[in-house]
Amino acid sequence: MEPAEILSHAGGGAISLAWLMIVLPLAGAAILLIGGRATNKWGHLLGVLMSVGAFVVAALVFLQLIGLDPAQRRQSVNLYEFIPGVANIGLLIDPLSISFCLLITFVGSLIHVYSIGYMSHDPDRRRFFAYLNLFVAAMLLLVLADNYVALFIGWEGVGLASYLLIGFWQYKPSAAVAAKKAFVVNRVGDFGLLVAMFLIFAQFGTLSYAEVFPNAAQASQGVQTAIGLLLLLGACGKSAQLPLQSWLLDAMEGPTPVSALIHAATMVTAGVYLVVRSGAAFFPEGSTAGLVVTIVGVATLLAGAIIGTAKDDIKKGLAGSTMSQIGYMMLAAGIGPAGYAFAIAHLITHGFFKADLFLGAGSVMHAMNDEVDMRRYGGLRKLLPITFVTFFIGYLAIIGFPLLSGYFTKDGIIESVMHHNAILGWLAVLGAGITGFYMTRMVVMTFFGPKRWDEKAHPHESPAVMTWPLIILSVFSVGLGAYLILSNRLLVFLAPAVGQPAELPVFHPFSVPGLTTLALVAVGAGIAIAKYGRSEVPVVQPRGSFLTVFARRDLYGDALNEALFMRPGQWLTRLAVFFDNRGIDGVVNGLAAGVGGSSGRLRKIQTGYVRSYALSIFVGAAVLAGAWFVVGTL
Amino acid sequence: MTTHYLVLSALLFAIGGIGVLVRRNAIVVFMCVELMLNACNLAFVTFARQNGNVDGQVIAFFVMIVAAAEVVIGLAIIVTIFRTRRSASVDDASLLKY
Amino acid sequence: MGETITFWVLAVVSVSAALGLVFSRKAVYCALMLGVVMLSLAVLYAVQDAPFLAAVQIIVYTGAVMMLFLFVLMLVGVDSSDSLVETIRGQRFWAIVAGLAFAALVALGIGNVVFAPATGLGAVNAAGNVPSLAELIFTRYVFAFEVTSALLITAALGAMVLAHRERLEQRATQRELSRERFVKYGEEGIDPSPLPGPGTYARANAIDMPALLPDGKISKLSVNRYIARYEAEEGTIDPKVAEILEGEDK
Amino acid sequence: MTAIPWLSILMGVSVLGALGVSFLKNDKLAKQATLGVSLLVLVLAVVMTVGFSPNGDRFQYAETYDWIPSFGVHYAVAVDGVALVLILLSAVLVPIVVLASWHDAEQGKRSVRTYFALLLVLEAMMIGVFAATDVFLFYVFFEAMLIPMYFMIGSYGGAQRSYAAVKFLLYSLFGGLLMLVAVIALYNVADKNSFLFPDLIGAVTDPTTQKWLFLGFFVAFAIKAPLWPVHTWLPDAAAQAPAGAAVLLVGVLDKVGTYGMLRFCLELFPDAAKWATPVVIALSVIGIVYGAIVAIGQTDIKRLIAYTSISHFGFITMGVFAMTTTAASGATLYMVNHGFSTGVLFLVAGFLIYRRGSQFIADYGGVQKVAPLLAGAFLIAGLSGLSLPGLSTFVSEFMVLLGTFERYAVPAIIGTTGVILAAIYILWMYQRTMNGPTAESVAEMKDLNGRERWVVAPLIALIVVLGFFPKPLLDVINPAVKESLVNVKVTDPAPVVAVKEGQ
Repeated sequence: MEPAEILSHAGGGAISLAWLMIVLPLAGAAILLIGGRATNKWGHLLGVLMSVGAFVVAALVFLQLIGLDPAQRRQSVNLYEFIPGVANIGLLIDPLSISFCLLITFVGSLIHVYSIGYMSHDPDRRRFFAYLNLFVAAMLLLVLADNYVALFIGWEGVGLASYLLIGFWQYKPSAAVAAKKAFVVNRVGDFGLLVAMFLIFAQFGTLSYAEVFPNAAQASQGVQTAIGLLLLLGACGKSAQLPLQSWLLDAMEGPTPVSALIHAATMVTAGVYLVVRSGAAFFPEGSTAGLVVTIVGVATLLAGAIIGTAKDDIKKGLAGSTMSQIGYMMLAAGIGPAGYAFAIAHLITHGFFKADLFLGAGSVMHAMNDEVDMRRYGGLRKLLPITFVTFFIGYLAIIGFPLLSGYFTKDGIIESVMHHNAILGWLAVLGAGITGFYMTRMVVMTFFGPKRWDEKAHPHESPAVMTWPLIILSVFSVGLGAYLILSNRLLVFLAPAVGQPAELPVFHPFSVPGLTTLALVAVGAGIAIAKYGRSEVPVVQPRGSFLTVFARRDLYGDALNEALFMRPGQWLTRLAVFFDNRGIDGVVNGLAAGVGGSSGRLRKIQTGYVRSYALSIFVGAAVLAGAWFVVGTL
Repeated sequence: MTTHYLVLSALLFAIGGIGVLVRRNAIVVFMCVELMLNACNLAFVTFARQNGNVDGQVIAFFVMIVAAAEVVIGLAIIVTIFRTRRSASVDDASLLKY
Repeated sequence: MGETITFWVLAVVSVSAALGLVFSRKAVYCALMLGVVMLSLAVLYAVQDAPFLAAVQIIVYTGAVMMLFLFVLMLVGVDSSDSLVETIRGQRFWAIVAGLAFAALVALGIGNVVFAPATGLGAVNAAGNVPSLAELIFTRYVFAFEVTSALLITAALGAMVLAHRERLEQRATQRELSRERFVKYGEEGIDPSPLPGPGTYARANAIDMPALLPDGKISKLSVNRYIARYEAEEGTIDPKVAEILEGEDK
Repeated sequence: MTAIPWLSILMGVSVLGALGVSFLKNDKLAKQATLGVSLLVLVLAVVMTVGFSPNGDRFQYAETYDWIPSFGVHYAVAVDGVALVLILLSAVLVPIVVLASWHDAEQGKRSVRTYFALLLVLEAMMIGVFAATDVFLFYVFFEAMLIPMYFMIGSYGGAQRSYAAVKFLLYSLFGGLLMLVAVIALYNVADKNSFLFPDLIGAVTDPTTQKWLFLGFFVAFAIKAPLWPVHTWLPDAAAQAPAGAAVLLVGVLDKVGTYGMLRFCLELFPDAAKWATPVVIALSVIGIVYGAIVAIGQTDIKRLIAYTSISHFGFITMGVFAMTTTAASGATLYMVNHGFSTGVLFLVAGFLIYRRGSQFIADYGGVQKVAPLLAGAFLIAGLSGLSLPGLSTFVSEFMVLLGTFERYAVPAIIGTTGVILAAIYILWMYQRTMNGPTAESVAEMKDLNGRERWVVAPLIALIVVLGFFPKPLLDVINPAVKESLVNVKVTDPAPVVAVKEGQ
C-alpha cells in the first residue's frame, strides 16, 4: 500500500496548535538564555515545564489524529512563507511524525526531570536546561517539518544543541574538542543533505514533501539513486553510521543526560527518520540506494557491537551499543515498507531502554564521583538497588530477552531482513550475539563481583528525582515492544505515512533465526559471565590481544580519519597559507618591491649637482637638434 | 651672410653651454649663461634683418631686460649662498638630491 | 664688403673671447672676456641695422650687468681662482661632446638651409630704428612690456629681500657700545677712542703722513706700514716713523 | 511621498553631521552627536523603506539634476530593491559601529572627533554609491569612498596600519582606474551623451567592445569584492583597521563590488557577462574553498575573519553570476546578511582584542569561563558565519547554492564543501579562544558592559529574526533582481520533473 496523500490541514483542533510543541521549548530556551542569572533559581523548573507542555500538546495532537480516518491522517499545517518561491515553514502531522514527537517529548521530559538531580551541583544548570529545551524544540521541528528546508533547520538545530551540550563542560579540552568534532563530522553529512536538497529542487522545483514524494518516480533512476545516496550521507552523519561514526564515542564527554537524550534516544535516530520519511520516494524496495542503506546498517551494527566489547568506559560502551542498535534500524529502514514499522518500533523501544541504560549509568557515575571506568566499579547492586534493577531491565531489553521490548523489535527486524536478504539477516543475528556479550560484560563488571573502587568513593543511591525517571523508563522497556509489535499495531498505525507491505508480517516466536538469535545471545552472555564474572577483573586495563586493541581503538576509525583527512588537511592548510603569503601576496609585494627598488636605483641619477642636470638638458638639446636635422634631411 | 651670423650664434651658444657645464664658480657659470643669451640675441637680430621687420629686435630687447632682472636676482642668490657657506661653487650646493 | 670684414674680425674676436671666458682660471679675466664678447656683439648689432640694440647692449650689458658681476666678484673675493680639476665623473667629456655635437648639428642644419637674400631693414627703419621699435613695443608688445616692468620691480625687490640680513638681536645702544669699549680697554688694553685718521694735527692729510698725538708723538696706529717700508727703502722716511718701525721689527 | 528627496536628505544629514562633529571641541559631545546623527539617518532610512513599494517602479525616490551638462553627467540618485536593502544595511551598521568604536580612537594621538566625522562622511558616501544611477556619479562615489577609509585605517589602525592602508588604497585605485577608462569608453561607445544608467542599458551591442568594457568594470569590482586572486589586501586592511572601520570595510564597502557586478556588469554588458561566467564561477568556487582553507590556518583573529569573508564573497559572486532568480536574490540577501554577520563577528572580536591587547588566537583560552556573555555573542556571531540554519546567513547561502545548482551543478557542489570548512574554521577558533582551561592572561577579563551589549544585541536580534523570517527583505529584493535578470535576458531553468498543479 502506498502512503496516503498529504492533505492541507483545514484548521481546528490540536493539530492547528501543533506549532506550540516547538514554540514552548524554544521560548523556554530563549527565556533562560536571555534572562541570564535572574532565572537561575527557577530555570530548571521552567525547562521541565516547557518540555512537559510540549508533551501535552503532542499527546493532544496524537489523540486528534487517531480520531481521524486513516486516509486523513497526513495533514500539513502551513505556518508562514519562509523563502518565497522556495520553501515555507510548515508542519506535517502524520503517524510517523507524531510517534517521534511522543517519544521525544516523553523521554525528553523524563530526562529533564532526571537532570534536575543530576546537574544540581553544577553552577550552570540553568544554561544546561536552556540547551536541553533548545534541543527539544529543534528536534521537534526536524520531525514535524513538512519540507526539507524546515527539516534542515531542525537538523542543524539539533546539531547545534548537541555541540553545545557535548561541550557543556567546555573548560575540559577533551569536551571542547569532542563538541567540535561532532559538529564538523555532522557537517560532512549535512553536505550530503544539502546537495540532495539542491538536486531535489533542480528536479522538482520544490522541496515540500507533499509535492516531491508523489512525483519522485518521474525522475530518472539515476537521479533517484543519487538523491537517495546523498540523503543517506546526511543520515550517516547524524546517526553515526559508518563512515561518519567517529564523533559519537567522543560525544560521551557531555553530561550523561545529554548522552541519554541526544546521543541515544532521539537525535542520533534522526538519520533513520530521514530514511524512513523519504523512503517511499527515494529508497523504494529493491533500489540501489536501499541496498546501500542496508549495507551501511549491517556494517555499523557489527562495528558498533565490536567496539562495545572492548570499552572499559561505561558510557563509551553504551555509545558503541547505540551505534550498533541504530545500525539495526538502518538495516530495517533500507529494506522498504516491510522494515519501516520495525525500524521505528525498534527506534522507539531503543529510545526507552537506551535512555534507561544511560541514565542508569549516569546514576552509577553520580554515585561514584563521576568515575566512568567499569574496572573501578564492581559489586554495586547492593548499594544502588533501584539503579541496578532498572539497569538490569534495560539490559534484558537490549539483548532481546524474551518478551521484553528488544526481543520483539529486534527479532522483527531480523525476521524481515531474513526475508529480504539472508546474508544480511545472519550478520544481524551475529550482531545480536555480540550484543549479548558486551551488555552482559557491562552489567557484570558494574554490579557484580567484588568492589574495585578505592576508598574515596562512597556509593549511594541517587535521589528520587533521578530514580523515578529510571523506573518509568524501565517499565516502558518491559512492555512497549510487545504492545507495538503484537497484532502489528505500529505497522498499521504508520501505514498512512510510510506505506505498508503487501502482506502483513506475522510474529513467529519459534522461527529458526529467532531461536538462533536467542542461542547466540545466551552464548555471548555466557562467555561474558565466564570471563568477567568468574575470574578477577584487573583494575588496570590489560594490554589485550590485537583484536581487543583493534576494538578498543574504535576499529582505527579515528586513526583512519587522521591519516586520510586530518594530516593531509593540515598540510594543505599550511600550504595554502604559505601560498597566500608568499605566492599571491608575494607577487603583489614583489611587484611593489620591484618598482620601489628600481626607482631607488633610478633616483641616484639625481645627484644634486646642478651641472649634471644641466648636462642632461644640454644633451637633450643636442639630441633634439640631431632629430631635427635627421627629420629635416628625410 | 645670414648663415654666417647664425653659425656664429650657434658657436657662441655651444661655447656658453660648455662653460655652464664645466665651470664650478657660480659667477662664471652665470657669465656663461649670459653668453648664451647674447648668442640668442644675435640670432634674433639676424633674423630681424633677414625677414625685414623689427620684431626680432623687440624680442632681443625683452631678452636683455629679462636677463638684467635675472642677473640681479641670480647674483643676490649667489651672494646669499656665499654668505652662509663661504663658497661660490655650484657643486657645494647639492643637498637637494635623491 | 665692409660688413664681411667686420664680421670675420669680430667673429674671430668674439669666439676667442668666449673660449677665453670658458678656459681662464680667474673670474675677473672671465668677466673681462665676457665684456669683449658683448662689445663685439654690440658692433655686430650695429652692422645689422639695429643701432638701438647696439646702444642698449653697451649700456645695459657692458655697463650695468658687467658692473654687477664685478661688484659681486669683489664681494666674493677677486683673487679666488677656480680649481680646474673636474670632480664629477665624465662631466667634462660629455659636456664637450654635447657642446660640439650641438654646435656641429645646428651649424650643419643652418648650413643646409638656403636663405633668400636678406630683406633688409631699410624700409622699416626709414623713420629711424628707434621709432619703429617703439611703435611695436607700445602697440603689439605693450602687454609684454608692462609685464616686463613688473618683472624688473619684482627683481629689484627680490634682490633686496635676498641680500637683506635679518637682525637677530636688539641693536646695541651707544651706552652698551661704550661700556663694551671700556671693558675691552680694561682687559686687553685696547684704546677706547676711535682710531685717529691719517694726518691729524699734521701739516698735510696725505696717506703717508702719520697722525700726531696731543703730546706731539706719532700715533703708532696711524702709520701706514706699506708706505713706511717703501719710504724706508727709498730712504725718504721720517725718522720718527722709522723709530716706530724699528721698534716693531724687533 | 516621491516629492521628498529622501536620498539627498540622507546624504545631506550625514555630511552636515560630519561637518558639525568636526567643529565640536569636546570629544564626548562629538561622539554623542555622531551617534545622534547616525540614528537620525537610520530613522530616515527606515521611514524611506516603509514608503518603498516593492512592486512599483523599479527605481524610486529618483532625483535627477544636471551636473556637467556638456558631458551628460547628472547628479542622479534612485533606489531599487537591491540598493535599498544595502542602504538600509549601511544605515543600521553605522550607529552600531559608532557605539562600538566609543573608545577605539582614543588609543593613538589622533583626533577623536575626526574619526567620528570620517565615519559620517563614509556613511554619506556609502549611501551615495548605492543610490547613484548615473554611472559617472557612481564612479565618483566609488573612489571618494576610499578617502575616509584610508584615513581610518592609516591613522587609527594597528601596528602595520600604514602598510595596510597604502595596500588597500593602491589596490582599489588600480581597479578604479580601469573602471574609469571603461566608464569613459562606455560613454563614447554608447554615444547617448548621457551617463544615466537606464540610458546605457543595452547601449553597447558590439560583442568585443562589450567584453573589454565588462572587464574594465569587472576587475574593479573583483578587487573591491574581493575575488580570488586579488584578495590579499583585505586581510591586511581588515586586520589593521580598528574594529569599527573593519566592519564598514568588509560589511559595506566590499559589497559595492558585488553590487556593482549585479547592477553594472550584468545589466550593461549581458553578453560579455555570459561569456565570462565560467571563469567567474570558477574563481568564485576557488575563492570559497581557498578562503576557507587559508582561514583555517590563520593565527590572527581578525585576519581569520577577513579570510572567511573572502570565502563568503565567493558565494556572493557565484550567486550573482549564476544568473538565476534564486541565486541572485540569495546573493543580494547574502550581501546584507554578511554585513550583519561579519559585522558582529568583527565587533565582538574587537571587544575581545581591546581587552587583551592581542590579535593572536594563541594568547587566549577559556574566555567562556570568565566572560560568558562575550563568549556567547562570539559563538552566535561565529555560527552565523558558518551559516547555521535559523540564522540569517543560512537563508542566503542556501538560496545561492540552490540557485546555482540549477544551472551549474558541479560548482555548487564544490561550493557546498565550504559549509564543512566553515564549521572547522569557526569552531576551531572558538575552541582555541573560548574553551579549555582559562589562560592566565585572560583571567581578569571583564564581560560585556552595557554599551557593548547595546552594540551586539540589535545585530544578533536582526540575524535571528531574519534567519527565521527573511520574507520582508526578499519581498523587496526579488522584484528588483527579476528586473535585472530581464535586462540580462536570462530565464531560470525549469525543473526537470513537472510537478502537477494543486499538489
